[in-house]
Amino acid sequence: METISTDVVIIGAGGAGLRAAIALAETDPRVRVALISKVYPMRSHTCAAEGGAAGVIKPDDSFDMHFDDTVGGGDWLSDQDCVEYFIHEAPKELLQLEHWGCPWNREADGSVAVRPFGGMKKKRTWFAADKSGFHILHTLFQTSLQFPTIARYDEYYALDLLVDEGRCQGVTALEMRSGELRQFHAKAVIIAGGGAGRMFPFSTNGAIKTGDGMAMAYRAGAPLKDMEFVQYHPTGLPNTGSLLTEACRGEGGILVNKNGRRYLADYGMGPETPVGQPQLKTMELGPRDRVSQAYWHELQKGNTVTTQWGECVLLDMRHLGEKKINERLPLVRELADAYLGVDIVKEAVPIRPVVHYMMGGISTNTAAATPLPGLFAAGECACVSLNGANRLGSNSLVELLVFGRRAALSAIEHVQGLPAPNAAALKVGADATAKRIGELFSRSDGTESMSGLRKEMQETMEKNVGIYRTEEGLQEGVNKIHELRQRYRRVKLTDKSSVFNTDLFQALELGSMLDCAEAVTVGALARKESRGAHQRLDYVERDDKNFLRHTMVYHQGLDVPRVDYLDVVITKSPPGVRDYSGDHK
Amino acid sequence: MSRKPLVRECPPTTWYFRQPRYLRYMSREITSVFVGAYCVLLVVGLQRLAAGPAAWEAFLLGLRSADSIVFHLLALAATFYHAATWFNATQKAMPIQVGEDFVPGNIISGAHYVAWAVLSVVVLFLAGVF
Amino acid sequence: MAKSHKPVVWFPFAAGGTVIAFFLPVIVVLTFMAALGHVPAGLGYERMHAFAGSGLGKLIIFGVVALSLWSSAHRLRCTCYDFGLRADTLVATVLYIGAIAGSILSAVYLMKI
Amino acid sequence: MKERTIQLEVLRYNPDTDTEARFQRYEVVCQEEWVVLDALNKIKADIDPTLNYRWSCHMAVCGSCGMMINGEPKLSCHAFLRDYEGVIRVEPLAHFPVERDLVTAPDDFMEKLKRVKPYVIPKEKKPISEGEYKQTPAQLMKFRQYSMCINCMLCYAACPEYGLDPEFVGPAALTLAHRYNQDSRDGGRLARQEVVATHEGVWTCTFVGACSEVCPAHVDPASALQQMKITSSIDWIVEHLIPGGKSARDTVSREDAGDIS
Ligand SMILES: Cc1cc2nc3c(=O)[nH]c(=O)nc-3n(C[C@H](O)[C@H](O)[C@H](O)COP(=O)(O)OP(=O)(O)OC[C@H]3O[C@@H](n4cnc5c(N)ncnc54)[C@H](O)[C@@H]3O)c2cc1C
Ligand code: SF4
Ligand code: F3S
Ligand code: FES
Repeated sequence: METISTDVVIIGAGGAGLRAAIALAETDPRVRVALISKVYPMRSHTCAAEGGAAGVIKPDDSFDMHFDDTVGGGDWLSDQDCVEYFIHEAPKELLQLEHWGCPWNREADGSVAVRPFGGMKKKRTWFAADKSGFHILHTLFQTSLQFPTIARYDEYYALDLLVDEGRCQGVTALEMRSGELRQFHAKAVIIAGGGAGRMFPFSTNGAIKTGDGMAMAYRAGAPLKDMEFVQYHPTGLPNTGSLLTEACRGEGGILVNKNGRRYLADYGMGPETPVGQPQLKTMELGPRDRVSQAYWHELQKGNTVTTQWGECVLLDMRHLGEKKINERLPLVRELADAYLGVDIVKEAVPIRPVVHYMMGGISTNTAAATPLPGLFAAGECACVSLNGANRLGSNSLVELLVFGRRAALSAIEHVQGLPAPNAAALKVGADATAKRIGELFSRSDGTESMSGLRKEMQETMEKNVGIYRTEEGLQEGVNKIHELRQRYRRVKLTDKSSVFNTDLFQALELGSMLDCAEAVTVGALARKESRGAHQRLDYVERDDKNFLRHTMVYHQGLDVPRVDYLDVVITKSPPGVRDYSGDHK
Repeated sequence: MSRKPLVRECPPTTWYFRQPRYLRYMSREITSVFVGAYCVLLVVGLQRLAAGPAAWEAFLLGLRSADSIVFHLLALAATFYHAATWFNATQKAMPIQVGEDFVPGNIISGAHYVAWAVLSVVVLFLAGVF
Repeated sequence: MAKSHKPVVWFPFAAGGTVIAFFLPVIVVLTFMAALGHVPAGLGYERMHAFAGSGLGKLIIFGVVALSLWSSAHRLRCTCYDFGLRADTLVATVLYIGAIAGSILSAVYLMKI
Repeated sequence: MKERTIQLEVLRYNPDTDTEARFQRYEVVCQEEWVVLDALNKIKADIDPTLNYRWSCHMAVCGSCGMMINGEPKLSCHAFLRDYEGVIRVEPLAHFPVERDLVTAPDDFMEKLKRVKPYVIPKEKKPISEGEYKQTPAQLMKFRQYSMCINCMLCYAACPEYGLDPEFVGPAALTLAHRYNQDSRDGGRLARQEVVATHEGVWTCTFVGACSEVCPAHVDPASALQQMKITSSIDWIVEHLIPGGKSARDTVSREDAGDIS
């Protein structure tokens, strides 16, 4: 097995991974960086983000307001020291991107333009039409090309972390095109592997979002935090799950039920605002958890529109007019037209909530460090506790930048003075990986079909861990996922070739998703309250006495994981009422 | 390593049969043969003109053959096709931005067509066609 | 990779392409009329001679002929390559020399008028 | 939902077992509004797990899923079954080596992207603390179209000149150079000319225009390349025909190139 020695390994070349790589290269050109990704960097799912990235820049805005919006939006489950650090770094990072060439939309005077976004009190979302994530990703990728110390390993599938003397010191990875296993030895590892939305059947997430990074850290002993908080985005296309960005509503789109009623007014987000004059933090600009939950209630009441793709509500943008739509929401128009055959200029689009984002992830502190020394994490795979129980739209893209960079700085600090890894000791771990893969290939008693298991997992997650949850359903979910994890040991590989074997990768991804799914279900069952994106029909109130705490889930091999808790850091904003009734009252 | 990438060559002499758009491209390029040949005819014409009235008249008379008519038809098609493709391309080579927006391509090309028509009429007029 | 001197040949190609597009169709129409036996009045010896005899006329005629020749020679060179003829230097030399020769001849004839 | 049975003929190649490629026919029950990628996913899940191809976003933005569909370069997530009749033939992107089945090796393209220096080489440096570079909407529009490239490589599969001469830097990479050249914050054009104004650069392009016709992101590389031919020609004239032009140019371009690091 070939060994690649380097200083810092980054797993994942999406927004978070690339930002970390650039920060490493800029800060210390002597540090060698290995950037591993299972897809070419520009294919990473950051490219799908549409709406924009939040950072205080305009004179009428303030850090305090961004702080309050984020903490309240997260239903007080955010660590406030982390939020504090984040809001101050956010504008710097967005400006840095501007200096690197990101084509942000502009005001007439040449300054950057901002748009309103759900749950935000002020306009502070920087945007590049409705391809913000795409432009961020490509700007970062292209910028990274000028640094010779960043060695890229594109289409390498990372498998297991290598740990010696209690420190994370590397990772094993398969070169996808040759099928050869490699070991990377380093002094620090940063995981930036992205989310895990593919656990669910209906998701805005790309095929690559299978929680590998989370599972990798989890198996190596680092806890997963707050995994039960899964964000549903209220406006997905009902057939493909493609996202229609929140900017649709930010620009003035409205949500109506089959009777033409703007039903959000009935769920604590009213009173109605005039059509075409969106007001911040109310009605259509309420937070995602609340807006998605309102759909569920409408469904129960029979107020949804029945379409060939299932029960929907309508997103109406006709009043915005063709010019504004083309200028600000061209992608949305194209998507709705191509995949659904609806021209948003002329018709309201049927939509429904769709799994979008994982608030939870690898537990990290504000320095992006995990409890496992030498292991850092950033981006959607990490839970630095910025987003709490519900992420506000447009905070995530900035999180990638802020904590991607932070992870890099922490890693540099960590590697100072560390001796070179003990190759012999790490090889023991690498051999274990080799054995695991070898066993998968040579397994002759495989009985479980990979796509069959995947389907059962996705159905379980949708049925039992959806927008609203119950004890009964969650218990069923926990049992089922546990069973699937046992059955996964007998998963059968049909394709035994070495070259670009996607059957193999899908099987490995399924393993990651099952690990994550177990953490989600177990965490959700244990949290007997309703908070943010975690809503229980049997515990409808928020319970700050018992659950103003982070869920920490620890991997226990094939057994049911261990659940523990960690206190939330509260500095200046005690838990309060989330108010989305605008200025009315 | 069992990598053994398969290289599927682009056939150097027959590639243009692969897609209709390649045939369209090749026909555009082929116009150069007729344009070139016609230019040779023009050079010959100049030589005749320089040689005096008799030579010139003989030259004009010489144009009146079946071959010449066929050749003219081809040259006519080639030059028209060339002109159309050329004008359509101008919007690509020289986009014009006014304020934020770009002038729509068909306006740029359209303007070329109009100028072309005017110019042609002027030439015809000067040549005494009407 | 050194910077290419292609502009030397490309610039006149582009200029020629424009000239061809604007002027050649109508000129072809004129000689076509002659071919059909309807010689336009302007193509009579007197008027042609007068036109080609004037300074401006010489310039126009030379410009049209030389640029069109060059443009079609250059395009033909690319077309040969596209057809699979890989002796590009040879093809280019022959064609460009041909175009230059044609242009020189036109100049010589024009001087005689 | 309306269903429809379609026939897909997919090029298969496994370097472990095959010496040449072959076509394999699949019959798939599809829904009317599906794209070719959905059909492939169905084959992979239910019929033949050994079929290999790349995809991720299913919304025409990640650029992974380019293939030849009935001989035309297409994103398979944006190739609607409703637009096809009869047997649909699916092959890997033309002009790239085939690693396996529909998976090609994009190494050459990745190397070329890097070669054109696709990043801002600032005209004037300024620290983050001084805020953003001002850029008017008009200045933004000047390059925005060229920044839309999703690196799907369809244009490379469409461009015959790239197929005939793999040294050609090609439409997307050159267009990216143009994107930065046109950006009001950038001063690196002359540094990029070292790649753009070469034989392998814009001068291999014969303006076939296929690149722009197949581009799913409406980037219009053909236009960018034509514009760069014109500026490169003007550069050449300045360098060679105007006294003192060359030396002036050289100093500027050296400064530009040295500015990065
Ligand atoms: C449709 C959509 C729209 C969104 N819109 C917005 C928005 O408007 N504003 C906002 O703030 N947020 C938005 N988000 C959320 C945000 O885009 C994501 O949270 C963010 O992009 C995640 O970035 P990342 O760098 O963590 O991961 P990704 O960009 O997903 O990258 C993950 C990387 O990890 C690599 N990787 C994963 N597993 C492995 C492995 N086993 N081996 C090697 N490499 C691996 C992948 O190859 C990839 O490079 C949106 C999300 C979606 C899905
Ligand atoms: S220019 Fe268009 S076709 Fe070419 S890679 Fe970019 S997006 Fe794809
Ligand atoms: S198809 Fe090729 S030849 Fe030029 S115009 Fe496009 S790059
Ligand atoms: S799957 Fe992303 S472009 Fe088709």
